[in-house]
Amino acid sequence: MHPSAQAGPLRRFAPASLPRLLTPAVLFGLVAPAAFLVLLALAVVAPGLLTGVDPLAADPLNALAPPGGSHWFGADHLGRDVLSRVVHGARHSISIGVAATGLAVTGGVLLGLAAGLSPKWLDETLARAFDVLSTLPELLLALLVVAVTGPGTGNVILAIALAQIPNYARVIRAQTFVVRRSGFVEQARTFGRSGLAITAGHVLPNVLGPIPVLATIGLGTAVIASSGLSFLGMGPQPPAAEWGAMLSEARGYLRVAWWQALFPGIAITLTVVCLTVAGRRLQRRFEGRTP
Amino acid sequence: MTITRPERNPAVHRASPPLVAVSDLRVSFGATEVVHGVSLTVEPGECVAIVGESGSGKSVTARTLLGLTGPGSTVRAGSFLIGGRDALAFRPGDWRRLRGRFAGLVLQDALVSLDPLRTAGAEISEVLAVHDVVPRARRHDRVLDLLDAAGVPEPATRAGQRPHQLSGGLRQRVLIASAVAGDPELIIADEPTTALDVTVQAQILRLLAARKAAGTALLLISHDLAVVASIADRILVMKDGRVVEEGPAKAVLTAPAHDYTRALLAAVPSAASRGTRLTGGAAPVRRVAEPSAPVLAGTGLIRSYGRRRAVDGVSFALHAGETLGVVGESGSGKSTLARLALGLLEPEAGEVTLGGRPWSRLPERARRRMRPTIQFVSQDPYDSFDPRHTVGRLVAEPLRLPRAQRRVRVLDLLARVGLSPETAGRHPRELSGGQRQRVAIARALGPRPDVLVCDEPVSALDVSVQAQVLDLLADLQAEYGTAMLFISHDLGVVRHLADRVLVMKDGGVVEEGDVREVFARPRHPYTRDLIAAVPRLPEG
Amino acid sequence: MIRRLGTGLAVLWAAATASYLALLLAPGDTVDILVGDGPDTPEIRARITAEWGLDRPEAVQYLSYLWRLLHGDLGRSYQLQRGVGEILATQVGPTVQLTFAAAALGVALAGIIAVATAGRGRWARGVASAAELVAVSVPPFLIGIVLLAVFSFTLGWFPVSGADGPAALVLPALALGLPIAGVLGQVLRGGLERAIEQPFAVTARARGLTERALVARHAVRHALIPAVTLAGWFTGTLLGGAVITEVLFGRPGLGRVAMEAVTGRDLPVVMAVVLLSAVVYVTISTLLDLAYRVIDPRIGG
Amino acid sequence: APRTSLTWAIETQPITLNPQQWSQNKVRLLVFNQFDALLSRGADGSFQPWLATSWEVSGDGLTYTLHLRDDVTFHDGTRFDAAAVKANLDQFSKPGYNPAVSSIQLRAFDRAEVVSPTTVKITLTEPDALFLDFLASPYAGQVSPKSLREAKDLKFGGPDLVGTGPFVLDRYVQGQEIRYRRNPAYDWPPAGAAHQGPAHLSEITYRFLPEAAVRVGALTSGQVQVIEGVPATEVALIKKDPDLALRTSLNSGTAFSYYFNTSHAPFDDQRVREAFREAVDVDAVLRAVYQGTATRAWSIVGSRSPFYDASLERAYGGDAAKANALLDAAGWTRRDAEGYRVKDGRRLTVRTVAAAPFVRDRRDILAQAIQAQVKQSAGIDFQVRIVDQGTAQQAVEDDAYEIFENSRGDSDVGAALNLILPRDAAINRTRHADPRVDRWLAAASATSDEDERKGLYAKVQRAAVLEKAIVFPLYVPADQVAAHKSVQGLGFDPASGTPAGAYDVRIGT
Ligand SMILES: Nc1ncnc2c1ncn2[C@@H]1O[C@H](COP(=O)(O)OP(=O)(O)OP(=O)(O)O)[C@@H](O)[C@H]1O
Ligand SMILES: Nc1ncnc2c1ncn2[C@@H]1O[C@H](COP(=O)(O)OP(=O)(O)OP(=O)(O)O)[C@@H](O)[C@H]1O
Ligand SMILES: [Mg+2]
Ligand SMILES: [Mg+2]
Repeated sequence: MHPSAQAGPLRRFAPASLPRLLTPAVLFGLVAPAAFLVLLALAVVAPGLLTGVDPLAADPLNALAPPGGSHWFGADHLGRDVLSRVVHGARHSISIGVAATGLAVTGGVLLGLAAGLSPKWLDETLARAFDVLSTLPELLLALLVVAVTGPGTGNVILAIALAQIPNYARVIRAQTFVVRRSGFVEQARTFGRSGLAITAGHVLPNVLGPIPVLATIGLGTAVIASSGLSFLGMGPQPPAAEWGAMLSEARGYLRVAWWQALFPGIAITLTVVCLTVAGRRLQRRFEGRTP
Repeated sequence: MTITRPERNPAVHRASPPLVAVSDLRVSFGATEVVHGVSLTVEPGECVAIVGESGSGKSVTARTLLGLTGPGSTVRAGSFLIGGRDALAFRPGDWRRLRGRFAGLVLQDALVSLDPLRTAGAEISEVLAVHDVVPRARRHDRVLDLLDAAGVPEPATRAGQRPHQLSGGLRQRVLIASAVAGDPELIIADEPTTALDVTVQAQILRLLAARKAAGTALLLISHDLAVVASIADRILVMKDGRVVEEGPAKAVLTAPAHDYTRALLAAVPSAASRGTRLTGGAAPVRRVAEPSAPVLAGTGLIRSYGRRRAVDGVSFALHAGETLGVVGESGSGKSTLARLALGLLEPEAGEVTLGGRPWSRLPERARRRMRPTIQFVSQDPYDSFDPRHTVGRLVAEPLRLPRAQRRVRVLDLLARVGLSPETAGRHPRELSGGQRQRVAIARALGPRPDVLVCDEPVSALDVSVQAQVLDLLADLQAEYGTAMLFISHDLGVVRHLADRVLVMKDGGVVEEGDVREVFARPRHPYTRDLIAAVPRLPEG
Repeated sequence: MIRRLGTGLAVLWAAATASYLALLLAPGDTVDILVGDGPDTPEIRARITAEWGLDRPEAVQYLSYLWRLLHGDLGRSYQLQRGVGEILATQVGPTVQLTFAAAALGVALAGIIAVATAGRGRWARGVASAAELVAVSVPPFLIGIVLLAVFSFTLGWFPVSGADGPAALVLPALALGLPIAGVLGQVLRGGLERAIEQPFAVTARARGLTERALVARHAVRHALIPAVTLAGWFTGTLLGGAVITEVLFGRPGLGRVAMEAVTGRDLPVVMAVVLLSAVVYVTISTLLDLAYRVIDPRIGG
Repeated sequence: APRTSLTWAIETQPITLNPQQWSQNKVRLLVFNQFDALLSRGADGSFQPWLATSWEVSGDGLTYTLHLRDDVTFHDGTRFDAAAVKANLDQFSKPGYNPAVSSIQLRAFDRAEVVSPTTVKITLTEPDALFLDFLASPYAGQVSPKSLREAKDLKFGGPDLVGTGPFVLDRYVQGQEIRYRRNPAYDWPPAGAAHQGPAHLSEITYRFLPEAAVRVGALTSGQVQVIEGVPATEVALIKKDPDLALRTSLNSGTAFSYYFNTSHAPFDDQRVREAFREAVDVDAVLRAVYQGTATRAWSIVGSRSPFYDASLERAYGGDAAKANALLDAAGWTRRDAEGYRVKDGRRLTVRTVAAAPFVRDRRDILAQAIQAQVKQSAGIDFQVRIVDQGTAQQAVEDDAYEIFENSRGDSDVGAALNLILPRDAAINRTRHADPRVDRWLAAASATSDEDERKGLYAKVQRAAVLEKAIVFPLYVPADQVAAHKSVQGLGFDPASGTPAGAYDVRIGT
C-alpha cells in the first residue's frame, strides 16, 4: 500500500485540520449545494414539514402584502403565501424535471443504443431522425407538442422529454461506437461470448457511464425549460403553485410587488446551480475513474 | 551501421564555462518530491545522456533546466547555473529569452508536441520570430533550410503540412528542426526515438550526432541504454529521482558499478540473452517441439481496409509448443494478421485453420465453441479490460467453470503470473503496467489455450518490467507447451524469445525462417536494413 | 457537399411533414380555429370550409401543401388575414437583429472572460466560473424580468420595449446573450486551459513564447473546436430564447409570431416557422461544419 | 395646420385593417381614423348623421333610404357616392369575404339600389332593428370601390385599401406599430365631433405593447404619450402622478358573466345555480383582483347600455349562508375529505374551459379568486382550465363544461343577446331554452321603437338573471386611457365605450 494512503484517514480525523476542510471551495462547491438539495428534496417529499400554510388559500384582502411577520416572503396578488407556494412549487417543478429527464434518458438510451448497434443504414436513419428532432429549438418543439396536446403538466413533461431525447441519444450512440470497438469487447469475443452477452455484459454498462452526470445536469436544463413553458402559460394550470407559472403571474406586479417574482426566481436559480454543481462533481469522480 | 563518435575537443571544453551546472536539484509537485538532489553538468559540445526507468524523474529534470517544470511545482537547488547565469534569480522574461535561443527542447511525446492545428513551417518560424533570429522576409527560406538540414525530404511541401499529414519520424524531425532553429548551444532531447521504428530511430540518432559534430551540446534522455550507447559521452543513470551512477559512457555500459545499472543492462533482450532468464535465475527447460501438424496455419491471407491492403497474401504455420515471431515496421500489417488469426476479422481470400480444422471459414456461432483454444494478449492491456470490472472478475470471464471452482482457479492463475491473491479485488487502474500485462496473460491462460496470440505484449513496458514479462511467457510456455504467435517491432525481443520469425513489410512476408538463421544471414535487403538499424550496446 | 445538401433537404421535408402530422393530430379542427370566438353557425362553418378547401381529403391537403411549398408559397395565416410569407418577411428583421446582437454579445463576453481568466489565479477563475454558472442557471425570462425591473422601471436607462433604436435592443440582447456567454465561457475557458497544458504548448513555451502569445497563437484555435460543436445548441437557444425574450419585452419578431400561432393553432404560420428554423439550423450547421474544417484541418483533410 | 405628432401604445394589434373584416373591439379605435361610417351614434345612443346626412325607414321596416354627403372624397381621390355605398354593401355577398357578417348582421339584407348619386335605397327581406346599428358600425366603414377591386391583399387591407377618414394609413409594421398621417382634405366629421376640418395631429403612431407593465413603463418614461388598457395594479400609481391623467369608460354590450350550462348536473338544478352566485362575495373578489377599479355587474346587459335594467341591482348574491342552505336542499349535503360537497358519491365540481387566446383582462385571476371563494364558503369545486382554442371548442362540442365565461362589446346589446340567449343562438352556451325570451328578443329585433325595445329587454334580463338564474354577471368591462396631461381631446366612442379615434386629439400647451 502506498504510504500516503495510510496517513490519509488519520489526518482526516485530526481536529487541527478541520478548519482546512471548510475552505470556500468546499463550502460553495459541496456543503451549501448539498444542504440546498436536501432542503429541496424535503420540499418535494414533505412540504408540510417546511410550511404549514396552504399554498392555495387565497386571502384577497391581504393581496400583495409585503414580506413580513405573517408572510415571510410576502403574499401574491390573491393574498396567497409566497413562501408556501415556493415550497410546494418544488414538487411541481422538480417532478416535472425528474419525469421529463427520466423519459428523455430512457428514450435516449434505447434509441442511441439501437443506433449504435444497428447496421449502417438504420444507424444513419436514426441519426438523421435525431437531427430532425434537434433542428427545432427545444422551446419551439415544446411549444409544438403543447400546441398538439394542450397545456398541462403531462404535456410539458412529454414536450421537454422529446426535445431532450436527441441529446442523450447522440451521446449514447457515440459512446456505443467507442465501446463497441474497444479492446475489451474484442477480447470478450475471443472468449467465445455471444453478441447478446457482450452487449448486456460489456457494452450497455459502459455506455451508461456518462448518464448520471448528463442526467443531473439535464435535470437542471429540464427545470429551466419547464419553467420557461410555464412562464408562457403552457405548464401546470392555475392555481397550482409552480415556479415558472408563479413568475409568469408575478410579471404584472413587478412594480408593486417585487417579492412575488424574486423568491420563485431564486428557487429556480438555486436549484439549477446546485444540480449543475452536483453534476460536475459526479463528472469529476467519473472521469477520475476512467483513463 | 554504427555511428562513429567524433573526438571531443578539449580546448573548447576548457575555455568556456559549463552550459549547465546544477547541484542538488530537488523538484516537488505539491507535497511530493519527485527529484531528490540531482547534480548535473553539461559542457559545451558534450553529449550527456540520462537513462532510467519510467517515472525516475528524467523528464522533470530536463524540463526544469528550462524553467518548464509545470504548474504546482517547486524547484530548489544548491546551485543552478545556466550558461553561467544564476537561474534561481530568473524572472519569467529571463527564462523566455533563454528558451529556444540558448537551449532547444525536443519533448517526449513527439507525436503530440506539435500544435495539430498549425503547419510545420509555422511552428519552426515561431522560434525565428520570437527571438528575431532572421528578419521576417527571410524566415521562410530559413525554415526550408532547417527542414532540409533535419533530413526532411521535400521541405517546401512539408512546411505547409500539418502534423496529422506527417509520419512519426517526420514529426520528430520537424521538432528537432524547431529546436535548433534558434541556433542554440544546447539541445535537450527527451526520448526522441521512443515511438519510432528502428530504421527511423537510426536516422534520428544520426541527425543528432550531426548536430553534435557541429559543436552543439546534447542532453539526451532515454530509457534505452542501447540508444544512448552510440552517441553519449557521459551517462547518468537515474532511479527514483536520484542519480545512482554517473560516468563516461563506455565505463558505465561495460563496467557498471551499481547493481541497478547491471540489472538494467542484463534485462535487455538480444541474441545473447536467448535461452536465458533476463531477470536472472535458472532458465526454464523447454520441451522441444515434436514435428507435427501446425496448430494454427494461414494460407494466402488477404485483408484490406478500403483500398489499402493491410495483409497481402500472407501464409504462416505455427506448430505446437513453438513461438513464431512476427516483426516489421509500423503499419506493415502485423496486428491485422493477429486479428485474422484470432478470427476477429474475416480474410478476403485465403484461409486460417486451427488445430487442422477450418477456422476462418466457420460462422461465428460455430467458432465460439473453439475460441477457448486460441487466446489473445494485446499491446494495451488497459484497453482490453472492462474498466468497471475487478481483476478477479476479468480473469474469471473466459472460464467456463462452476462458481465455486472459478474463484480457486482465478487465484491459482494469478499466483502463476506472480500476482498476490489480494490483486483480485483491485481494479486495473490501480495496477502498474507490468502488473496489468500479467493480469492479461493470466486471463489468456485461463481456458488452457493451445495457441496464444501476443500482439506487442511488452512494447509499452520498461526494460526491467519487459524482462519480467518475457521471462514469465517463456516459463509458461515451457510449462504448458502453448504455441505462441508473438508480434513485436523489437527485433531484440523476437530474437530472444522466438523459434522462427516472419518479417513483414507492406502487408507481405519478405522473409521467414529460423530466428538465428534469419538474424545471422538475412537474405532480403529489407531485413538487412532492419537488423543494421538496431542500436547495440558495446560488448562488455 | 451534394450529400450535405441532400441531407439538409431531407431534414427540411421531415420537419415539414412532422409538424404537419403533429398539428393534424391536435384536438379540434381547423374550422374551429377559423371561427374563433366569433359567431358560429353551421352556415358560417360551411362557407369557411369551402373557402379554405378543408373538405378535401387530408392526403390531398398535405400534398397540395408540399406542392405550394415547393413553389415558395407558404400559404395563408388562419388568424392574421395575410399570407404567411409576408408575415414572416416583416418579422424576420427584428428577430435577426435581436439574435445577432445577443450572439455577438454572448460571444464577446465569453471570449473576453475566458481569455482574461484562463490559467489565472484561483480567485479570478472562481469568480468567473461562479458568474458563468449563475448565467447558465437562471432562466432567460428571469434575467429579462430583473433587467427590466432594474434598468428600465427603476433606473430608466433603457426603454421598456419596442424595436426601434439600439437602446431598445440592449436589455433583450443581454437577457438572451447572458446564458450563451455563460455556457460559451465555460467551454472556451475549459478549452483554453486544456490547450495550454498540452505537450505542444510546453514545446511552444520552450521556444520562448510568452503566455499571451501562447494563448493567441495556439490555444484559441483549440478552444474554438469544442465551442463550434455547440453550434446546434447555440442556434436552438437563440431561436427558442427569442420566443420568450420577444414576448417578455414586447418586441416584434418571429418568436412572438410563433408563440401566438402556436396558442392560436395557426397551422400555416406554425409550419412556416418550423420550416424556417429548420432552414436556419441546417444552414448554420453546414456553415459551422465548414468553419470546423478550417479551424481543425484534421477533419476530412 | 401645425405639425404635431403623438405616439400611443395599445394592447392589441389588429389582425386586419379592412373595416369590413373587423372583429376586435380592442382595435376599434383604429378603424375610424382611416374610415368613416354612414351613421354615427350620440352619447345617448341615438343615431346621428355622418357620411349620410339623413335617412328614412319605411313603415314596414323593410326599406332604408340614405341621403349622402356630396363633398366627400376617398384618399385615392375618387368620389364618395351612392354607387360606392352599394359597392361596399354588395362586397359582403361575395363568397368567402366575410361569412360571419353576411349571415348575422346582413342576414336580412336583400339589395341596394342607386337612386341618385347622393341617394341610395336599401331593401331588407325582414324588419331588423339592428340594421341602423350596422350602418354605424366599423363594417359600414366606407372603402373606395376602386381599392376594393385593386387592393393587393383585400382581406387584410393596408395602405392600398383606402377610406375617407381623417387620417391616411402610412405604414403598418406587424408586431411593432401602425402610423397614420393627417388627411388635409378632411371636412366631414360625425355629428358629435368636437371640431370641424382636418384632424389636429399631423401624425399619429400606435405602438403595439401587449405587456401591461411594459405599456405603463413606456408611458411613465415618456416613450409614448398615451396608453390604453391600464392594469388595475397600476391605476393608483398613475393617479398619483401629477403629469398623467387617467380616463375610464364602461363598454357597451354585455357584462362579463359566467353562463351556467343547464343541460346537465349540477347546474340543471336552479338551486345550485343560485347557490354558486350566493357563494361569491363579488365585491370583495373584484376589489382584490381589480383593486377597486372594476364596476360590478348585476345584469347580463352592461350598465352603460340604454337597455340596462337597474332594478336587478342588489337583488341577489353574496349570501354564503343562503348558498349552503340551497345546496343542502338540493341534496349536496355530504362533504369529502377535502371539504368539497358530495352527492351520490360525486363531488360538486363545476368546470370552466377558456381558450387562452381570448382570456384577457385578468379574467384568469378573477376565476382563481372565485375558485378560492366558492371552495371556502360553500364547498364547491370550481375547476379553471385555460386551454388552446381547439380543446376549448372540443369541450363545448362534448358538453364537457359547466360554466362558460364571456362578454361581448356589441354597440347595440340586442345583437349580443340575440347571439347568446335564444334556443338556437350561435353562442348559446347555457343550453337553456325559454320560449318567452325567444319571443321577446324577436319582437325587440323587429321594432325600432327604443322604448318598446327597452321594455322587452328588461323582461329578458329579469328572466335570465332572476327567474332562471342562468347567468352570473360579474363586472362591466371598461376601458382606460392614461395620457400625459398635455394630450387633450381623448375620448371614448359613444357607441361602444372603447377609446375613440384620434380625430379630436391634440397636444395642448
Ligand atoms: N506535472 C506533474 N505533476 C505531478 N507529478 C508529476 C508531474 N510530472 C511528473 N510527475 C511525477 O514525477 C515523477 C517523474 O516523472 P518523469 O516524467 O520525470 O519521469 P520519466 O523518468 O521521464 O519517465 P518516463 O520514462 O515514463 O518518461 C513521476 O512519478 C511522475 O508521476
Ligand atoms: N480499422 C482500420 N481501418 C482502416 N485501416 C486500418 C485499420 N486497422 C489497420 N489499418 C491499416 O492497415 C495497415 C496495417 O495495420 P496494422 O495495424 O496491421 O499494422 P501493424 O503492423 O500492427 O502496425 P503497428 O506496429 O503500428 O501496430 C496500416 O496501414 C493501418 O493504417
Ligand atoms: Mg519522461
Ligand atoms: Mg499493431
